[in-house]
Amino acid sequence: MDFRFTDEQVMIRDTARAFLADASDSAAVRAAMAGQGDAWARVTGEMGWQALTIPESCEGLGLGWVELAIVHEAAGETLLVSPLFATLGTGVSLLRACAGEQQQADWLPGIAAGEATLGVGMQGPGKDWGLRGCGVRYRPGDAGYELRGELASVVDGAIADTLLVVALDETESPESARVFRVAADAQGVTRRQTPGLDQTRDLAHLQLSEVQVAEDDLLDGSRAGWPAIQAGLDLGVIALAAELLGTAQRSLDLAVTYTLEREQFGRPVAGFQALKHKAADMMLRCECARSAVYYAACTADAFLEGQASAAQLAEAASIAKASAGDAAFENAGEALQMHGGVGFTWEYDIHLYFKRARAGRAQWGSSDWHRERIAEFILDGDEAMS
Amino acid sequence: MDFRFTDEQVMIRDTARAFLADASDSAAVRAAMAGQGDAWARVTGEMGWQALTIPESCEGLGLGWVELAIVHEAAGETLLVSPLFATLGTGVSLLRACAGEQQQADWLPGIAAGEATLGVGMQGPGKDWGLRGCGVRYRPGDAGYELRGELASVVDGAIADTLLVVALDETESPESARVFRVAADAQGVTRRQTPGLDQTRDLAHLQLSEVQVAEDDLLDGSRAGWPAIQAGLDLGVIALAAELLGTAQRSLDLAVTYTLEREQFGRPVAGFQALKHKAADMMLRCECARSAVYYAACTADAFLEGQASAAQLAEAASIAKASAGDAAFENAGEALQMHGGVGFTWEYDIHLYFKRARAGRAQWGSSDWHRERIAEFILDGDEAMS
Amino acid sequence: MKLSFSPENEAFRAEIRQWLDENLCGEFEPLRYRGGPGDEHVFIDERKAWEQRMAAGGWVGIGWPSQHGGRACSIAEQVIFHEEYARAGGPGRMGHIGEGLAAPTLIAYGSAQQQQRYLPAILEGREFWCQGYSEPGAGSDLANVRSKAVCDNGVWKITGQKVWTSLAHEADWCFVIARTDPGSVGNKGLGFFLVAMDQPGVDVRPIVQITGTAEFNEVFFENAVAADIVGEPGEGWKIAMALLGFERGVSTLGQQMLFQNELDAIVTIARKNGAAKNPLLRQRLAQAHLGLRTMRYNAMRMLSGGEDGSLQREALVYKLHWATWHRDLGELAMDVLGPDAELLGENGDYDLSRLQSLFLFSRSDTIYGGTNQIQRNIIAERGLGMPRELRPR
Amino acid sequence: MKLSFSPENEAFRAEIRQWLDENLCGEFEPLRYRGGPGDEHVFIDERKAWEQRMAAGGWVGIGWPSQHGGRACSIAEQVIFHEEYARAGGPGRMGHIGEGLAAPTLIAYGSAQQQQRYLPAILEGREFWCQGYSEPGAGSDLANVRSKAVCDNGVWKITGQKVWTSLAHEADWCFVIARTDPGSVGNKGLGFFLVAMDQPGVDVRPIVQITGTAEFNEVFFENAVAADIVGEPGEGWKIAMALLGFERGVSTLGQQMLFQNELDAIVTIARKNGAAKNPLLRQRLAQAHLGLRTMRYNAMRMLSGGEDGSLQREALVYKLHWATWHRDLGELAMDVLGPDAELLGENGDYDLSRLQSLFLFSRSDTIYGGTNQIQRNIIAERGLGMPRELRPR
Repeated sequence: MDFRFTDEQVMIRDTARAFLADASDSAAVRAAMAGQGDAWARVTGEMGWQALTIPESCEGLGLGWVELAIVHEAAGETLLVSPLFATLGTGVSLLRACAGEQQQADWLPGIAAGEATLGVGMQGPGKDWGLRGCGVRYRPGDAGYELRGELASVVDGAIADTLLVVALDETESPESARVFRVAADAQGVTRRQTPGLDQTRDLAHLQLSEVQVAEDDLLDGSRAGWPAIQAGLDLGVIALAAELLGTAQRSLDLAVTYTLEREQFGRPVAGFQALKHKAADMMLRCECARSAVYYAACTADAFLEGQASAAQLAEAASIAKASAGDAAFENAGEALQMHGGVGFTWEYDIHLYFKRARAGRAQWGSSDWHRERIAEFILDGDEAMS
Repeated sequence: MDFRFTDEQVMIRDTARAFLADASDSAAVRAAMAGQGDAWARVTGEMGWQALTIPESCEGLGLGWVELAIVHEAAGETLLVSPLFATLGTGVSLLRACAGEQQQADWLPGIAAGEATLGVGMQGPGKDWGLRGCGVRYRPGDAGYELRGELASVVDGAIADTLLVVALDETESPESARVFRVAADAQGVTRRQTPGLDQTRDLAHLQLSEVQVAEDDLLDGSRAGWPAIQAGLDLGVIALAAELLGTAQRSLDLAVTYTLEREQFGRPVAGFQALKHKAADMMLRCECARSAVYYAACTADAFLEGQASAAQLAEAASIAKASAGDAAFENAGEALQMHGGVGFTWEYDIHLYFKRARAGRAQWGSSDWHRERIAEFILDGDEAMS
Repeated sequence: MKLSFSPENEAFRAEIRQWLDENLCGEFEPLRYRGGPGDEHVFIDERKAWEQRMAAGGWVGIGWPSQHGGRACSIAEQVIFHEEYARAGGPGRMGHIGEGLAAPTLIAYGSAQQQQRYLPAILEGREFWCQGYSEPGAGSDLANVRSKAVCDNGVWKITGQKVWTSLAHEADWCFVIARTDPGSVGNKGLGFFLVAMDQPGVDVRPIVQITGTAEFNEVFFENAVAADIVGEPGEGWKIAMALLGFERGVSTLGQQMLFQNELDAIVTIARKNGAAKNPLLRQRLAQAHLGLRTMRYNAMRMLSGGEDGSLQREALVYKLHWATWHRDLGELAMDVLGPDAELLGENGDYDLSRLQSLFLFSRSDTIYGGTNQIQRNIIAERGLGMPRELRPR
Repeated sequence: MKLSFSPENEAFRAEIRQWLDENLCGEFEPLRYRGGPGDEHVFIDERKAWEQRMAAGGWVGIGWPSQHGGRACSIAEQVIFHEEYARAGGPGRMGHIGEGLAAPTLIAYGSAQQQQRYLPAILEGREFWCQGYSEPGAGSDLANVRSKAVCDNGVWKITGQKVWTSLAHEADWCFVIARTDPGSVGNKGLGFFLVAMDQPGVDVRPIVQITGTAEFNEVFFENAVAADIVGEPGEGWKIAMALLGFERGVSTLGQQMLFQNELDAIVTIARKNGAAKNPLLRQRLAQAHLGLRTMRYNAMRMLSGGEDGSLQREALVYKLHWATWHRDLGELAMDVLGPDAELLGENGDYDLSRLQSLFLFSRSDTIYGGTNQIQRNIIAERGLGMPRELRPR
């Protein structure tokens, strides 16, 4: 047991931070919100993060979820606007968990080379996270399967080259759940970018009308139904939790920096106990979220090595997501308050953190949703989880 | 519209406080916890509060719910140990709402004279507040009706002379609900005082085995079933809310006094912003609870004069109980914290407030219970309440 | 202590209700429920026209004394007016700073000449006001005002910067606190000035907010001519403090009815989208209802006056209560909206729905007009007698 | 970064588990799950006997270096030991102040002679210790210590009063912070003394707590003879601070397992009485589980050491986290108990159930050992570089 970064992990973190301090500074984020700039080209070109968790056998870097969490945390710190989370955090994760060996060998090298971006869709419009909110149905089709339905709030769904779609058959049973690989320009796919409160992340509405999918594009590992798919999604939940950790931490940092500079009644407002205590609570939330995120990342690695169960992964992912989501939203809200009047101006960045935090907390299962899943584990089973 | 005390009400409050400062000081409360002393004899003898809301036609003082709230608030401030709440707050309230005119004329003068104490029972063991938790069933009996069942946490149930029992028939329908007047020494009634975490209030477990009740002891106004009974109980809920308001306010007062006296790092700890802000939040809770309690008291008066509906009474009572219950528990908890080390010693009184507050918040419907009732009004009806 | 309204009160209620029925329609129909906090930048001209319609109906200055052209309505009547106005969805009042703040100040402290000059234009909905209090870096700490007023041949000229001035670009007049005694510090040596906005020395720059819209402004004064000073030089603090008192008047009840409209909108959505079946949201919706009710009861106590006319505890906590409540309501609105909370409209830039705007804009409630932290200091110090904050050595 | 335990670790786990199976039974069976915080006053003699059984098994001082008779277990092994001990319901350790605080201090700062005198008796479960830190009026502010130590012909004598000393009436020794330099203030001029409890100059008076029981005490020293001073006069602060560090060691994992036992008991009741179906309580139970897990993860980070061995942020927040979590757990326990929460047992005075006792006693967690307010100050100042509190002029 050794719950600290290796030297290599420290280096990855420091490199990521140095890179993003330039590639995703305030001006870059605001330009990206207006549709300008292309951080993704720099991410793929200079950093190669898209290949991070792709096995070396598939021309990736062969690193694990701790490293994945490190770069997502750094992305969350700077509100990086790019398909990193969609492609690496969610897409590659789902492929790692559910694509067959041959499928991985066929598909992953292109992603590792930075040639394709991914998007994962499951939720129907107005629906909650989870299988019950699944918005797409499949049935046998000419080429293999036919998909129809609607997907809402697909992260980077309007710019992804390839979509990974979770769908049910008409029985709507968990056993019937499958994941299909769909080209974004396939016949019957209509995509529309939907503007969001958080302008640092692209969301899309997708309409699928009689979309034909070849048998080969059904992810082999998803033939067993929901449990394997859920694990693949949980691997992505951890990436989002890591981002939210970064957002929570930077919100605290911005608040502390601002209150140390700003004076009132003849002294820095950081000296007022009320603000110190707010900051202390923010730090507590950060440290808990940090531990939860990296514990979940270690569990993800153990899961992929067959050393942890899907239930352990689910529990760790839910704890990480609820902890980091609440930390991000509460910290950003407090940081906004600690900024006083300037906090709710467009000019200062803290409102961008606040909006990203709220969106992130709600995406891929709200904190309440994840707590309810934890409650099922500890209260509803025959035995409590270990 | 005039939402402030009349001169007479101010006088009643000041008199009540002066009386209780002597009759229910810390030593008196601690003696009463050990079963010594008799504040009730002084309350009835010197103050006559048992007659407060009994109509003048029944030899009472003919005052209203604002005055009732005033004395209960004062009782809550000093943790008065006596059957005031059971007899006046709950018992007389239920009789005022549900006893027929002749029944009131027969029964109330004796109570006004201080000759009898009352106890109201509805909840079965381990059951929630509300009709669904009703622990007693009635059926036709030799003399009129026969009652059987169990009642838990009956306030002052072991010392009351007369019990008012809410019961259902075998259909368990709201329409079947009735209130029966049962002598405490009636055949088939077994009473046992049950020790509680809060030692300032007596609770009892009651067993009713084939208790025979005469037709005349069925409260006439309860023949219509639940709505009238609920209104009678809501009149009592307001009394408990008033008590909790007093407990909330005194908890704040004790905390402020203590922190002004206690010095640390060379100055009164009351000067630390963290404690000032806690105290400010406590005051906010107090003032909201105060307004809610007296608004509910005015609504009770309007209800008894036919100027307000039972639904308006229920809404006002629930708002008062949830506000005051939360204010009392949260304020007492914060006050305990603000006392530092001495706060959790037996010697200081603040733990007595903390325990009374927790018990009171849970009795006669927890804050969550009352909020759920409010939710039913605003969310489930065809129209929101006005 | 009693809550009921008299038959005369109820007749008054019928009157305003009928008037609103007959007037808040036609050209004014689109104004319903618009122009509130976070939405003050919309329908400016239409809302000015609406103020004139209100004035023509005799509904401006209803609480003013009759010698100043008001209706001298009782507290109960004013309560009723604000209830009915908000219930009908009456638009955010362009004139409220003039009617509710400038005018009471002039009535209390202005000369007869000043009263004659300014009050009729307010009463007739012809002139609009804004408020020049906060300064950059000073927050809500009026004692830190650095704007200067210099008397030049009997004419006061103002130089300085104000911030968080709502509707400054739509106002004709601004009342400004500025330092008349250059050597003074703290709350001494301030004056209370009336400054015309349409002059070269006044420059208004909108502040873009978290919502992407701008209803607050920075206002720069450079040798701007003050048309008048209210009271004497040095009395500015006293007058400003009285004015803060007016802010806690009956108009709070109007604000509450806006809040009620917002809560009703949330309840309607909850009933429609199933959120009303979620036990967690049910508790929060009930708590919101409860909080708004206690806010109303507190306001009724406030308006009825304390038993001895001195410190009113319910008034002291009022700002902290509503600001916190409203911020929480914004979060609740988003959670009730559920998965749709994040999605904007697609009509132009950053097209927020009413409830999204509530969520974002309500973050300012706990900041402007004295942050929650400042409010808690005031409550603890004035309400509970706890020691003042230490100053640095 | 990895979480798994090695096969050697797992063998160690099997060993302690088997030993507990074979020993925590028979005469010791009634001790299971007893003697924890709020329950420390029970089964005193039996728990002392249990310490000797533990010692005989070689389970005392497992983390001590082998030259002092310890097993020099790795962090991972110590983690495993505490997990298994608590999982088996091992009773609250009478010896933990000696083993976990006095001994590490002596190993770090004591003379060879002192080590030989005190360590074996701790290791063998023969002598028990208590801690003389807090003083009345000084709270957790060690710099405010007023107890005095006077050197009289080479013998240090202590006069003063300590408070919140747990198990003082059952302890053989007390380590005491006292002022060696009478003119000193603050953290200078303190000494760290070892004082035998069984002497005329020591008077122990129990403090009755909110639970009606007494496990804390006031201890009065009047010219009490100190058998030893650790380090030099004036080094008391340094030694005391190091000792506070030991408190955040592996024993926290044992504490967490006690917490887990409490949470399990609450879950069991919730499943039995239907509370587990209440969506509000489900959220709170899940949050409690989540909080305990993150506490565990934080402790694992703490034990693994920071990347650079300096400030460990997770260690800084640890006390605030567990204290607040535990207090919330107490409230949750009562709400899960529902209508039965209020009812006591009927065996004698104030017969609290385990969960009722948890509810009441956990109120002290946010106070002793540095209140939550003090903890937040420390976090803000040391962790975030925010300014220290102002002192009065």
